[in-house]
Amino acid sequence: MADQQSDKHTDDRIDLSVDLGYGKVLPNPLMTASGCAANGAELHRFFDVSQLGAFVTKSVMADPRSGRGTPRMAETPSGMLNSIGLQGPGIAAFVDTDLPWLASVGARVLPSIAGSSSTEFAHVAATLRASRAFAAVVGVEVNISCPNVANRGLVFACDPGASAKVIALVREQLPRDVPIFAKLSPDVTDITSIAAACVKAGADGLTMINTLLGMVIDTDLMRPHLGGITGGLSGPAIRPVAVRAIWQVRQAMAEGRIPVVPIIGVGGVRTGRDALELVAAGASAVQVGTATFNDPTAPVRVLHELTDLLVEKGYQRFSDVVGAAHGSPLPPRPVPVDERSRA
Amino acid sequence: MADQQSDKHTDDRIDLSVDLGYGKVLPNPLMTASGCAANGAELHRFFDVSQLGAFVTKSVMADPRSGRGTPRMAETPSGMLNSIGLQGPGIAAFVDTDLPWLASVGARVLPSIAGSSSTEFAHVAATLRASRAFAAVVGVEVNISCPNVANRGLVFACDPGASAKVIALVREQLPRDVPIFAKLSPDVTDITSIAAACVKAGADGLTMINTLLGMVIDTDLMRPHLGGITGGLSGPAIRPVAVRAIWQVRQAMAEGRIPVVPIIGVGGVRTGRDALELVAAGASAVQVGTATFNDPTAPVRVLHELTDLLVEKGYQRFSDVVGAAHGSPLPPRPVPVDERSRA
Amino acid sequence: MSSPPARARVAKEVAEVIATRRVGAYQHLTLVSPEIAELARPGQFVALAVGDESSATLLRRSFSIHKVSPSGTYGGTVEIVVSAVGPGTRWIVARAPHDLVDVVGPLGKAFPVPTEPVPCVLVGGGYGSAPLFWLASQLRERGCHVEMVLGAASEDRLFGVVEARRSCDGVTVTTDDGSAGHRGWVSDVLPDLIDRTGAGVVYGCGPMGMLRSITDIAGRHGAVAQVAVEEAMACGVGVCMTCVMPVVGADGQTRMVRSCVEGPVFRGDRVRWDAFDGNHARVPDDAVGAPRTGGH
Amino acid sequence: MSSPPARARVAKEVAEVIATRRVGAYQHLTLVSPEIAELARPGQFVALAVGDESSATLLRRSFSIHKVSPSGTYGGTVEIVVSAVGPGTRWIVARAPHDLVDVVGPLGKAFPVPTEPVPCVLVGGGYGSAPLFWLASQLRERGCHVEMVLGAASEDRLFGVVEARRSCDGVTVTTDDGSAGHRGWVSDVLPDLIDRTGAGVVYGCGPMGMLRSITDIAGRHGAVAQVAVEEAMACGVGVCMTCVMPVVGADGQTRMVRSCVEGPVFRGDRVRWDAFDGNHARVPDDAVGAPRTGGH
Ligand SMILES: Cc1cc2nc3c(=O)[nH]c(=O)nc-3n(C[C@H](O)[C@H](O)[C@H](O)COP(=O)(O)OP(=O)(O)OC[C@H]3O[C@@H](n4cnc5c(N)ncnc54)[C@H](O)[C@@H]3O)c2cc1C
Ligand SMILES: Cc1cc2nc3c(=O)[nH]c(=O)nc-3n(C[C@H](O)[C@H](O)[C@H](O)COP(=O)(O)OP(=O)(O)OC[C@H]3O[C@@H](n4cnc5c(N)ncnc54)[C@H](O)[C@@H]3O)c2cc1C
Ligand SMILES: Cc1cc2nc3c(=O)[nH]c(=O)nc-3n(C[C@H](O)[C@H](O)[C@H](O)COP(=O)(O)O)c2cc1C
Ligand SMILES: Cc1cc2nc3c(=O)[nH]c(=O)nc-3n(C[C@H](O)[C@H](O)[C@H](O)COP(=O)(O)O)c2cc1C
Ligand code: FES
Ligand code: FES
Repeated sequence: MADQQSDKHTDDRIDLSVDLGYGKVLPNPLMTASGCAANGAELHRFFDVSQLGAFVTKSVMADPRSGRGTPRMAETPSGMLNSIGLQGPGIAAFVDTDLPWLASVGARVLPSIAGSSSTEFAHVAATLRASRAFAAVVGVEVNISCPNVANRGLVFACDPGASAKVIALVREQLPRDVPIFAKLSPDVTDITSIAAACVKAGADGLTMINTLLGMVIDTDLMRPHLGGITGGLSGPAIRPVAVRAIWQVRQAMAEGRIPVVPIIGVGGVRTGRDALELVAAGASAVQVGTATFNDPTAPVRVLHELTDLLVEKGYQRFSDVVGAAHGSPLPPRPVPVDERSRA
Repeated sequence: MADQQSDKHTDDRIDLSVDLGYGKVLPNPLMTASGCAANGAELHRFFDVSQLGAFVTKSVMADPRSGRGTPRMAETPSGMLNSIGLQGPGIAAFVDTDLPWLASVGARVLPSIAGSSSTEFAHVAATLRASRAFAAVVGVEVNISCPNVANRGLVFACDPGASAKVIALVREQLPRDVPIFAKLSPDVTDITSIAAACVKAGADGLTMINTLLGMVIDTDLMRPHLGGITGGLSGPAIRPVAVRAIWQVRQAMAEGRIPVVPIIGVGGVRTGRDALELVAAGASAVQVGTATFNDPTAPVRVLHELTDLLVEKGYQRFSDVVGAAHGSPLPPRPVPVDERSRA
Repeated sequence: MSSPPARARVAKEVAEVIATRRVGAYQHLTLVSPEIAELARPGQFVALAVGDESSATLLRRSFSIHKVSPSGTYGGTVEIVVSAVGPGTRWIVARAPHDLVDVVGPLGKAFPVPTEPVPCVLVGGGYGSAPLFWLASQLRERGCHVEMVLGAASEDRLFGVVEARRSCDGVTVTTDDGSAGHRGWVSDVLPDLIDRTGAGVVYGCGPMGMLRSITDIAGRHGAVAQVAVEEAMACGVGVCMTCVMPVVGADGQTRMVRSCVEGPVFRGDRVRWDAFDGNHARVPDDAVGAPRTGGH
Repeated sequence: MSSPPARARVAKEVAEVIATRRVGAYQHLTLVSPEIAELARPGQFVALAVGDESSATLLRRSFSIHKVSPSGTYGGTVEIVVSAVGPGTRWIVARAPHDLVDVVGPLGKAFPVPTEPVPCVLVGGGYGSAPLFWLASQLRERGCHVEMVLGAASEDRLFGVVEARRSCDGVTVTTDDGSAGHRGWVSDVLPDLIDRTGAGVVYGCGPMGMLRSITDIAGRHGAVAQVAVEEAMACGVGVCMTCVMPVVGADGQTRMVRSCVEGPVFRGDRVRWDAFDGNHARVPDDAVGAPRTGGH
């Protein structure tokens, strides 16, 4: 599906295509961010969601979940906190309704999956694979920035071992030619060690970053503002942290400390210039999250702004800009054995 | 000195005094943040620096340091990045010139000290103690959020062992009745474990938080904007992270996981309401950093705004507001043996 | 969230403010917004961006549509009534004529209108009355007898008393301090009014506490309550899941539903008022997917 | 940083914009700012806050003081000339008369004025000429012969040609594209001018590259260069250490000094131009406290 569509929604001034690996080529690098775009129908009222490189859905778990009580959000300077608590319909409803709808409008889908245990992740991945609309899936994002019940609610992404276990189990459940992306949390001492653990466990790429843990006090009521007490900080406020995380991991790849895989950048992107920052730091694709709440057309607007900016700068291929701020190019990406054998 | 002054610059509507321990009582909880107020003379043109609860100086190391090349700053949404590289005159010049000047205008001083090794920290502390103006010192802030040359430049505050070693050595160099505050970095997986290590090693209090590691790409030049590549993110953008860090550590104290010590809150405070957020989360004092660049009178303005807000809410003692958002009060702070013996 | 909603049309427009005037404690703004004016129905709302591109305020602010004029000298207009309570609303009320604001709408579900010409009572608390005059006209066009109750803390916080007299068959005013109309709450006068008019539907818009009591009273007096709620909304368009409330569905099960797309108008008896405590709403234990002990 | 500087007076004022007009590519603003007008001297600058309390733009923007009128109908005024290059300056040029802006100043050190009446050449690049007319008047009051060179990319980016003719003994104009005056750079005309006038001091304000070449030329032709630099400044008042440049002190040692308090005017031959590369400045290896190999 991705291949059939890769000539649509590109720009004749520049080659915007993005190779996620295993022949999954996206027509352009722009994506929604998980949890900031629901599952497509709402934004499709503002723009054709198939115009995006890929549509990333809200993280889905095994069963339906109510999420947390309210208030679930607090506005902060140039950002916001959320504590949704992964509300969702459960994977069965997702594959029955949401995924087929996205397929029906021609979207390339990067479903985001979550779990409270590594076996829940595996179950969700297996159910996804069995979906009749699985052909629309260009990759799977594994949201390991969620609490691990087996480890006192410590998020998987804070621990290399727990992260690796989830990734390895999910990798087993999905066909080899469907790339999986580990979505990392910035709330760690060394993000490169988590990135390395994920890639070694079978992640074909990395998505960075999830929200930062934050908190707002309601000074009228003198108690935590959010029903869930702490929440995830997102929006332009955190962009410098996202750029740094992408830069560090890309640097570690250049130094051979992490195998070279594509990075999907996310965090604080509001304009084409912001997206370019993440790309120049090393991201092969860019997701727009919180900015969508300010402007429901943001993901496509950012795509157009980024395209214009690159054309203005004289680039002919988007791929030439990826990691450009590092100066030196990355070592060539080794072609995996099973990919070579298919050629 | 602190005691003599504690009745000055208070407010007759409310008791704003703050007890840092060992009889060091400040007339109010407002402070400058290290590195955001130089060493006093510059801000003294805008307001009398002795009006503040304490004046926190720029982190000083053993020798004079040039700091990093430029650009050293980048503006970010509701914040900024800096990479100064701890430029400073060295501890000898500090005790000769800066500290006596602060003493001469009646300021209560919380010198911030730094080092590239634990022995450098100890040397700086020893030189400070020998200063003829040491009586103006109401406590010492130990900036462990700086790179440890012995450990590939990993910052001390990212490692509980390295942090504890610095704190223990500094503690030895200073008189027992001068409280020391460990200044923590938020760039860690679990800030409570670093806090616990510091308190166990002898820290009499904690300052939270230092800047977040961030980065900006100059999209015109397509290279990192800062001369130092990465920099520290500060300003209102990071306030939710500061509130969360303070909350978590205070919570750990309430649960008995960390001995009860005062917390100095810092991060993104621009108004009295912002300061109250940090206080309600658990801070006994508040520092104003980046907001000073927007408004050189910010530290005193915030003091007045906070005072008015508390009076309006009907508080009679500032100390009643500390940690108020937790609902339950903290367990009583055990009186250290040598303090009891002095009584 | 499970089944993609029907694709109702919605527009994003940069609207010129062509009029702004003080009305008691509120500011009444008229925006040139032809697409939204064309599409909107009473009970729906618009979401306005605050500040320009460099604003630190990222989230939109929501306002009930007070009135639309689908065509006019300037093209279609949309009117809103704003109470300045915080930085966002203060910015909005400070807009001068010819300033531009970024508007998304119409959002949410409109008030359902009865197919039969049943008597109706419309209850507005403070600026909550804003969307009701337009609703009143539509109801009367369908032959309904329409009475309105306007309540507020004090006279300056009442909105639209004159307009109410023009658009309804009867108007009752209450203020907490007695500065206008009956001294007291709308709930003091509502029971008699329902009984007297034989109202089949009570429409309400205002603070949550008032909506809850309208629901109780309507239920006890044999009427259906349709209430327009206000929950903090990050996106207003259904993508963020922040604006949820516990609401009982047609299947009898409670779910945390998005008030921006499945509301803001709900049947009052479907809302789980028992879960609310001030501006906090718990997830009821019997809600679909509610956290289990030891679970999430 | 080692020795606390003398306590020069500085004010923070909320200033009304009383006039704003387009001048070529620039905007010329007049602010009512009596305290700053009273204290300022040529070469000093002011720092303006951008946006209101809820602005995402935290840092002030710096502008040379073009002119002050210590008293007048409105009280003392301060004038600045602004080139809109980014969000901050765009916000400032968009201010209308009667809008308020928050101003801190006067900041930094002024141009040192010779005690003897020596001939001087003043060189301004683009809006860099803004502070020079005021300086020219002061120099002429002291009996100096004053010539000015104004250079820019094109005619619309020249500032103050008419004012220059009024306030100086001679004016030379250069533009890169030849749209006004000599086609070329100020460095093309400067050597002759120094020689012809026997200038003892060359004052410069403009882009760094220009200041460097002014310094070189002045040195070769026996004059002292006094240049006003522009470094990115977070605070403008000496507390953040972001605005540093490598400058040689009286003791012959290079230090990273704050251009906001020890500058913006420096003796050109004291600036370590060799350390600059575009907008980046390295710490020279021989600077006091420079990083050692294996060290910080
Ligand atoms: C469907 C709907 C219709 C509304 N209609 C009107 C109307 O017609 N007239 C009117 O004056 N107001 C109306 N409101 C309330 C209005 O949106 C809030 O008063 C406004 O968002 C407050 O923003 P602020 O920045 O001034 O206040 P702040 O308190 O500083 O806002 C902080 C954050 O909380 C949110 N918030 C605060 N109060 C409310 C609230 N009552 N409801 C929802 N979010 C809130 C804000 O959107 C913002 O994200 C409506 C709200 C909703 C959801
Ligand atoms: C002492 C001094 C005097 C100045 N005098 C004038 C003047 O008279 N007229 C005038 O038009 N401009 C002057 N400038 C430059 C002016 O301050 C910058 O153009 C302005 O800060 C750019 O802000 P921005 O938001 O529009 O641009 P952006 O590029 O978006 O600014 C981003 C950040 O970089 C900083 N920055 C960008 N360019 C410069 C620069 N050239 N110098 C310093 N900081 C910069 C900004 O302050 C801001 O923090 C002066 C600068 C200094 C330091
Ligand atoms: C309301 C909200 C809900 C989110 N839900 C999810 C989620 O379900 N899964 C996930 O991986 N990330 C989730 N995120 C994180 C975003 O996908 C993104 O990583 C983060 O917000 C940073 O990007 P931004 O600054 O562009 O929003 C959510 C963010 C927000 C604001
Ligand atoms: C320019 C700058 C320099 C700083 N230098 C130091 C320093 O020397 N020592 C230190 O402990 N913290 C330093 N900090 C961190 C601040 O003290 C403070 O912890 C941080 O900026 C968060 O507070 P804020 O958001 O109020 O600025 C510096 C911050 C800035 C912006
Ligand atoms: S406000 Fe975002 S889903 Fe309702
Ligand atoms: S700009 Fe802050 S020290 Fe110069």
